[in-house]
Parts: sequence; C-alpha cells; structure tokens
Amino acid sequence: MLPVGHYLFLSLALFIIGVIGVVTRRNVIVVLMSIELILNAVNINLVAFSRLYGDVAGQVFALFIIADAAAEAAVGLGIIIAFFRNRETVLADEMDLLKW
Amino acid sequence: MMQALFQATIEFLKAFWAPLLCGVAIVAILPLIVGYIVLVERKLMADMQARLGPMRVGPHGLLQPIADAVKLLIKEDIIPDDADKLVFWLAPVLSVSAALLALAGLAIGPAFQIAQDINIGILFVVGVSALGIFGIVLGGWASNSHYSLMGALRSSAQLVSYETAAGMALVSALLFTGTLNIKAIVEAQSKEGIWFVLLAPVAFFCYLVASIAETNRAPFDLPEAESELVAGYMTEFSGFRWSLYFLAEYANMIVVASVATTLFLGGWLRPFAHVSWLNVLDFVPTLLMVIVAAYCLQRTPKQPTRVQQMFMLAVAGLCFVLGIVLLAPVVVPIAKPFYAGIHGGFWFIFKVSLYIYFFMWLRFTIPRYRFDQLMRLGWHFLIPLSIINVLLVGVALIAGAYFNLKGWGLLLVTTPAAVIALVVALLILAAEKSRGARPDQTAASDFYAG
Amino acid sequence: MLDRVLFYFFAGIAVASAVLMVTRRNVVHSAIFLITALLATAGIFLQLRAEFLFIVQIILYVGGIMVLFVFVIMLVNLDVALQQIQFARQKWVALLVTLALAGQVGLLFWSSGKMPGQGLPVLTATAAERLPLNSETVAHSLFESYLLPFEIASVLLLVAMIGAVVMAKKRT
Amino acid sequence: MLGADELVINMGPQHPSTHGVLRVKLKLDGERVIGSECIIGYLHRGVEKIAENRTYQQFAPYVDRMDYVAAVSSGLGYCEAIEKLLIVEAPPRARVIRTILTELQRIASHLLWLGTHALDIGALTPLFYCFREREEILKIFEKYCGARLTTHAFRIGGLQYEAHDTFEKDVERFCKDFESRIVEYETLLTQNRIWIGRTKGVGILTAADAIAFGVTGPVLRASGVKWDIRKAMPYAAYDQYKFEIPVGTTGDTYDRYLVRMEEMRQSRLICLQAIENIPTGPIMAKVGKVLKPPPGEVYHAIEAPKGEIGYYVVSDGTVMPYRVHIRPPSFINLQAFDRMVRGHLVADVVAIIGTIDIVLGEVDR
Repeated sequence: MLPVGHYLFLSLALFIIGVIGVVTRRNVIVVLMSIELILNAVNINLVAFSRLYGDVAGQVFALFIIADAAAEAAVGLGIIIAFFRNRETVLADEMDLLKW
Repeated sequence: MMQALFQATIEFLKAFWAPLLCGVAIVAILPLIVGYIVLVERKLMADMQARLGPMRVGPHGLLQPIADAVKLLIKEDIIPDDADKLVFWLAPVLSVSAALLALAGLAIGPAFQIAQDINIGILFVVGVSALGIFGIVLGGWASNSHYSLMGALRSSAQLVSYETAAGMALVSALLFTGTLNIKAIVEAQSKEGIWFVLLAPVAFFCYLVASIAETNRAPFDLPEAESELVAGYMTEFSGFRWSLYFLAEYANMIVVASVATTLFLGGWLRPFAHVSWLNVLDFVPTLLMVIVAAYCLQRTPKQPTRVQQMFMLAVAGLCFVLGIVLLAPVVVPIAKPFYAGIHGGFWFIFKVSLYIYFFMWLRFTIPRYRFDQLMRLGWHFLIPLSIINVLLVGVALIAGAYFNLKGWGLLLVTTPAAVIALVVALLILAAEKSRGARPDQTAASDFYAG
Repeated sequence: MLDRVLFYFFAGIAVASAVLMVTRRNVVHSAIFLITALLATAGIFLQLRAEFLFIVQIILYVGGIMVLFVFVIMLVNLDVALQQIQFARQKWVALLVTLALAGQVGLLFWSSGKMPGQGLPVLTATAAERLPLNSETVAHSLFESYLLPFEIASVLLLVAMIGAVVMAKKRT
Repeated sequence: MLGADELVINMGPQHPSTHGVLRVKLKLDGERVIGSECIIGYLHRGVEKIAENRTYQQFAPYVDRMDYVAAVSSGLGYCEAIEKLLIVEAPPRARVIRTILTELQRIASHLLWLGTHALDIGALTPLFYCFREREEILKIFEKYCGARLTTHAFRIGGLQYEAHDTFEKDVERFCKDFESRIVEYETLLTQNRIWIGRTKGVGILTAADAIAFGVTGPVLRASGVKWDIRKAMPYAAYDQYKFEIPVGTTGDTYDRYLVRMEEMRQSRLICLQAIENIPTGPIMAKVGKVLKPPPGEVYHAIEAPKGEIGYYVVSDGTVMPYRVHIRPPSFINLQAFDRMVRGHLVADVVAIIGTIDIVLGEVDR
C-alpha cells in the first residue's frame, strides 16, 4: 500500500471537484451527480484508513455510504421527475417557487 | 522514471503472463465461437421451421459465420448526422467489453480460469456483465431516434427489474456454499455429491427466466423487438458497430449460461461424479465426438464439390482427434493427471451448450411478451417468488443443520421448501389472473419509473 | 511498484473524468464521465485490497445508481436544455469554497509536517503487508458489530424507495 | 420523453410490421397510444382511372394487382360484376371451379395473414409452416393457369382454361393434409399463454362500431355480426354447399384470430364438397370477342378473404367502362384502426395492424 497521504490527496481532489460542480452547475441532475462524486471521495478516505489500520469497519461504513447514496439518488431523481412534469425544466435557478 | 515504469511492466508481465495470454486468446476466439453459435441457432431454427437454413457457404453452411463476419466488417460504417459521435462510438465498445470482462471470472473446468480464485468470484461475473446495460442505453440515446431511445429505455427498465430476481436466485444457491469463489462453489457441489439445481429448483427456475430477460432473448426480446421498434437500440447501428452489439449479446448468453452451470448444474462435474459404477459415463464425450465424426464421414461423398468434401473430412478428423483426446485420460495411465482439466472442460461446455440450446428453443416456439406484461411478470411474480424462495431455502438449511443432513439427505428439507415455493407461485399467478380482469390503466411511463 | 502504477493510473482517470464531468455541457456526457470516475474509484478500492467494496461499487453505484441517473436524463428530454447556459454565475463562490477547503487541508498538512504529534501524523504511514481483507470479514463485521446500523440502513432504503415512487408517480 | 406534450412517432412507411407502405402517425404518452392517423397513398396507382381507358377484358388483370395476396377473389368479383352488366351467366362448371379456386385463395390469404400476424407478435415459426401450406395452394394455381400470385384466373363469362387433369386430386390431397396442419398452428398459438395475453382484449371493436365503420369480413364477424355475402347474397356456386359462418363475441384480436382459423376450416370443407361433384359441360358462356354492355350501372360484391370487395361499374354502351369504382375491404376496415388502437401500447399497434389484415395495394389502389 502507498502512504495514506496519496489517497487523501486523491479524495480531496475529487471532493473539491464535486463541490465546484454543486456550486456552479445549473442543471439539478449534474448537481446530484456531483454530490455522488463527493460521497465517493469520502469512501476513498474510509477505505484507505480501513486498510491502514487493518480494521474492516471502514469498509462497512463505506457500504453504508453507498446505501445512503442510493437512497439519495432515488429520492432526488424522483423529485426531479415530479418537478419536470410540472415545470418542464431541470435548472436549479428556475426552481424559484415553493408551490405551483 | 522510465526505468521504473519499465520495471513495473516487466514485473506485471512476469506475474500475469498466463491470464494475459488467455485474455488475448478469448478476445481472438470468442467472435468465432459466437459466429458458430449463431450458425447453430440458424440451423436449429431452420430445422424446427421445416427448411434448411444456410447451405451455400461451405458444406452445410459451415463457413457461413466467416462469410457473415467478412460482410459485416467491410460494410459501410454509417453514423447518423445528428448522433452524438462520441457516445455513438463508445456504446458498442462498452457493451462488448463488459461481456468479455465477465468471461474472465468464469472457470471452464478446474484448470481454466483467467482471474484465478478471486474472492468475490460470482459477484464479479454478475456485476461486470451488468455494466453492459450502459452500452445499450447510451447507444439508444446517441442514435437520436425515437425507436432507439424507446428500445434503450425498455431495455434498461427490463434489466434493472430482472437483475433483482436473478440476484435473489443466486443468493438461494449461494446459501448452500457460503462462499462466492467460483471454484469453491463447484467443489461444494462435488462434496455434497448433489447439484444445487435439485436442492433449489425454484431458484434455478427464477434464474432461468431472469437470465433470458437479462440477455434480451425471446420471449423477452422487447428492446430489439423487430416488429415494433424495428431493431430497438440497434436500429441506427450498422456494420462493425452492429456486430459488436451482436457479439456482446451472445457473449452475455455464454456468461449467464456459465453462471447457471456453475451454481446450479455442477460446473465442470460429470453427472454423478462420485458414483463409481457410473464411471462408464466417462466414455460419453468420446462417443459423442465419434458419432459426429461418423456422421460427417457419411455425408462427405454427398458434397457437391471437392473443396467441400475436403472440408467435411477435415471436420470429421477434428472431431475424431477430439474424441481421442477425451478418451486418453480415461484409458492411458500417463494422461491421468489431465483428466480433470479435459473432461471438466468438456462437461462445462456441454452444459453451457444445453442451456443455450434451451434459449434458442424458446425463441422459436413462443411469441413475445408485451412490455407491461413483462414488467408485471418481473415485479409481481418473479421477484416475490425469488425472495420467498430465499427465505424458504434458508429455513430448510437451518433445519438441515439441525437434523445434520448432508448431500442427498438435504433433499428431505429442501423439497418441502421448493413445494411451498411452488404453491406460493401458483397463488401469485391466481391472484394475478383475478386482478388481470380489470383493465390496467396506469400510464406507460409509470412502469419505467418502477 | 505495480501498486504505485496502478494507483496513479486509476487516480489520474478518476480526477480527469471528475473534472470533465463537471465541465461538460451535455448531461449524458457528464454521466458517462461520472461512471468512469466511479469505475476508477472501484479500481482504487481493488488496489487497496477491498475486493468486496470494489464489486459493490460496480454493482450498486455504477450498475444501479448510475443507471437510474442515465434513465432519468433520458426521460427528461434535454434537447432544449443544451442551448441554455449550463453554469450558474457562481464562479466566485466556487473559487471561495475551493480556496477555503484547500486552505484548511493545506494547514493540516503543513501542521502535520511541522509539528510532530499534531495534525495528521498518518500522512506517510503505510500498512503492513497482511492478509487481504475479504468478503467474509466484511460480512462478519456487517452482521455482527454493525447489525443495528445495517437494519437502519435497510429501513432508510425502504423509505427512500417509497418516497421515490410517490414522487415519480403521475398525479392523475 | 416525459414532457407534457405527447411524443409523435412515425411508424412506417418503412417499417417491418406495417405490412407494406402504410404510415401511421402515432401520438404517444409514454408507450400508450392516445391518437393515431393512417397516412396512405404511397402505393396509389390510379386503378379506377386506368379502368376508364381500357376495354372490359383489358382491365381484368389490373384488379389482380390490388389485393395481390388474394388475386383470385378480386378477379372473381370483377368478372361477375361485368357478367351482371352483360346479363350473362357463367356455366355451372365454371362456377364450381371458380368457387374452389376462390376458397383456396381464401385459405392462402388467411395463411399469409396468420404467418405475418404471428411474426408481428413475435412467434417466428408459424410463418414458415403457413408458407409451406400456402406454397401448395400456389402450386395448384400455377398448374391451373400458369401464374402463382397475380393469376388472372377467370375471364368474363367463365374460364379460359379447362381444369388440368390432376386438379381434383391436387385439391383433395391439399385438403386432406391441411386438416392436420391447421391443428399444428393451433397447438402453437391457440392455448399459448403469451399469445392469449397479447391478443385477448386488444383492439376491441364492438358490433355497433363495426357496422358504423362499414367494416366487413372476418373483422366484422369477430365482433359478433353474422354477415357473410356468401350466405346473404350467394354468388358463384356457394348456394350449393353447406358451411358455417364463424362469429366471435367480443371483437378483440383473439376473436379475429379464432374466426379466421375457423374460416380456413370451413373453406377446406367447401373445397371438399365442391370437388366431389364438378359438373361437366362448357366453361365459357357465349360472350362476344368485343364486349359492349348495354348502358347502365351495376354493383356487385363478393366475400373476399378480407371482407366485401365490391365493384360499381357504369357503362355507356362503348367498349370501355364509363366509370369503375371499387370498394376495397382493406381500405374500409382500416378506418376502424384508430378506434381499435386508442389506449393501447405500441406493441399492440403492431398486433392490431396485423389483425385487420390489410394489403396496401388494395388500400391505395
């Protein structure tokens, strides 16, 4: 295994790219995908430390994060579909009404 | 830096030369195998439909696959004007590479496995082959055509739905082994002396149906239903790209058949591998080959041209040599060590062929499901049944451990479980029938959302 | 050495495709690059000898979640959207956030380099070569130590499933 | 796909299952059809106008090109219409032979329908079985008049050719074989769960709707209306034979399938009855070389495999008809398509196009 710093840097890079995506993109689907990328970056950290300490708990937590990501994606995409049905848009800054 | 890279390459090659070689061989040979599977399919179809099938190229059309391949390769490569070029290029490649990668995890006999003894074995095969769906979906989208897109959407909905059922069916079989390693699974069947198809027949049935649906074969071939969607996601593809999709479809068939063979049909084991008085069965492979060779010899004089006669003779000779190779480990003491490898390979390929034959048989016999019927079958019948079956098999296993049952004795507890599962299946079907009476008015897009 | 090459190979693919994912105009291209990034991450997991997580990442993330994404992208027909501006005018916010994050982490790295015993001492630590972790140990950990979280996660998934169905259902 | 406006799909004119060059504009909501429009005319040849510039005999081969899978039936309708106009009757022998050939043609047409309909629904094999039997019928045609598809078998006033020597034997052998063959198709389809699932309740046309649309033939009978011109206004030699008119109950695709299957059986029975006793005598009535019907008009319809094919001919006393109007069953039956298809899925559209049994040559003329 490489020094754990390598993995941390990779994770950091992916995390920051994800954050940039969340902040700059207008398309909600891409925003959701960026969030997936962020979760993924966290997983790398968890697995790297799990390997470092020889404790499998990190991998178990990564599993939980994947489950969480699945739940988030399902609900998020459900909302997008519902929204698109009503407004015909998926752009975040056009979602400016609380009720329609 | 270059030095280090070079060294890493050498290190890599040293460690992994054998699997690399096998990989290259598979990529090189698989198209040929697929071509001949297609030929067999066409011949079978012709036989069932009272006609001859391909007869022109080579004796009995034996060279037809090569002619087809050449034709496909030299066809014009058409990319629709409004297509997304990058994705259009990527999609067939994705599809075929997923299917080929999955082949790496399979064990064709105890001696042949490319990715040796990976811990996640069967999961690797299933998971990687599932990636092929992206090839289909993206290909359908990139063609920029309504038919393609609908084919792609149908296909992805279908794959996602049936993967659940297939996964549950696999779990039922895995409960008996407690491992995901492919070799260990087959060895478990060897140790128990009974194939899991007998212990978990309902799971096998579920996997059978789900695997047909996953490979988009009739009666579940809706994504490429030629009478409705022209050719589904493949509508806009031609020539080589199209043949890549084709290759992927048949490679996937081989993969699902191999998974079923490994998990349920005893992998490379001979039927009744541990019953010594049935060792006569060891001569069956040789016998089979000799029969094929004899048939070819008999047909040789009837071929119209000299080239075709030579070809027929060559085929006969090949079969004869194969027969001798298969016979050697049984009778010649020196060749004994190769017994497991050679005969294991034979039985594995034999079982896979039977499984694929069943696919073809179904295709020629029955009509196609409609999309809502397909979805209903998946969600209302197959998935509940497979989940219930997992529970029942688990209970049966606990009971088996309690009574300390082994091997054929396990049938005492698994058979009642299978019977209960069957009753449940019939109940579900009856409930479906009574409900099917009222017209189903849900919007079509809703079963995509499912 | 092989380890190192593999790591840089996968890390390079992951970062490059992550960048492309964020910058592509076309959402389908973004999705493809995210898939690539996720697959590369799976490769990193494999390089870390987390085989089970590797295949879970492929089956669940790539084969499940991303299919859902691609599916929704295709349902939500985006021919019109391609013409629109895809980037919100929040470049400065993005830059700020990036700088803040980079600053924090840089501080950590700097402090762990300068002040022994503080910050991140493990930065250069490597694990001893030991038996690879495999699916059995993950299973034991999951179903023994973390059984309750596992059950809670399953309830979460159920809730999410119901929520998604309710959301996506057509109101008639 | 998810937009509020519906998705419009052009099915055809180049599509494997629109049976030719029919173009259907489908408005879809997801995969559910909420509207359809048949766009026809890709095969329009102006048959009716051609008739005004040909003599009565010259025009006879043209009608074969309309419903090219049931050319004998179209020809019979035309010949009988002109005979009615001329006030002549074909001799009894000619009428019996005409009946046999027309019934064989009905079987051939239904076989082609069955094969392609099953293929549309995804069953590959029945097509080849059907073609095997159809081939036998075409061989009989070929032996009789030298042509297989566009036969031009009959002439105004009777027949040109005497039945060939083995005619009766050929027909009898075919009828004998066909009994077991039809059982083969039924085992493949009738009780098949998927087949029933795909056809039952699909494309329902009520009796009232069917009559309102002017639908005829098996489509009408499957809706429960017992109307068959062979019984209602017998022509050729149909009044001499005993046969049943099968009717359906619900008027769905499955009923139409059953009705056509039963019709094939009945046609076989008619053929068997007819070859028992073919009267001897002349095969051609006394009509001159040049036909000059008295001025007047006539409408004559027969029961073609696809429904009522009618000819409305106006004569002004010259050698060429003043006007010929043709009532093609496919064209009229196709009108009911929109009613049948609404609310169903794309896959059902294919089944419904198949079940109406259209031939585009006849629709477009």
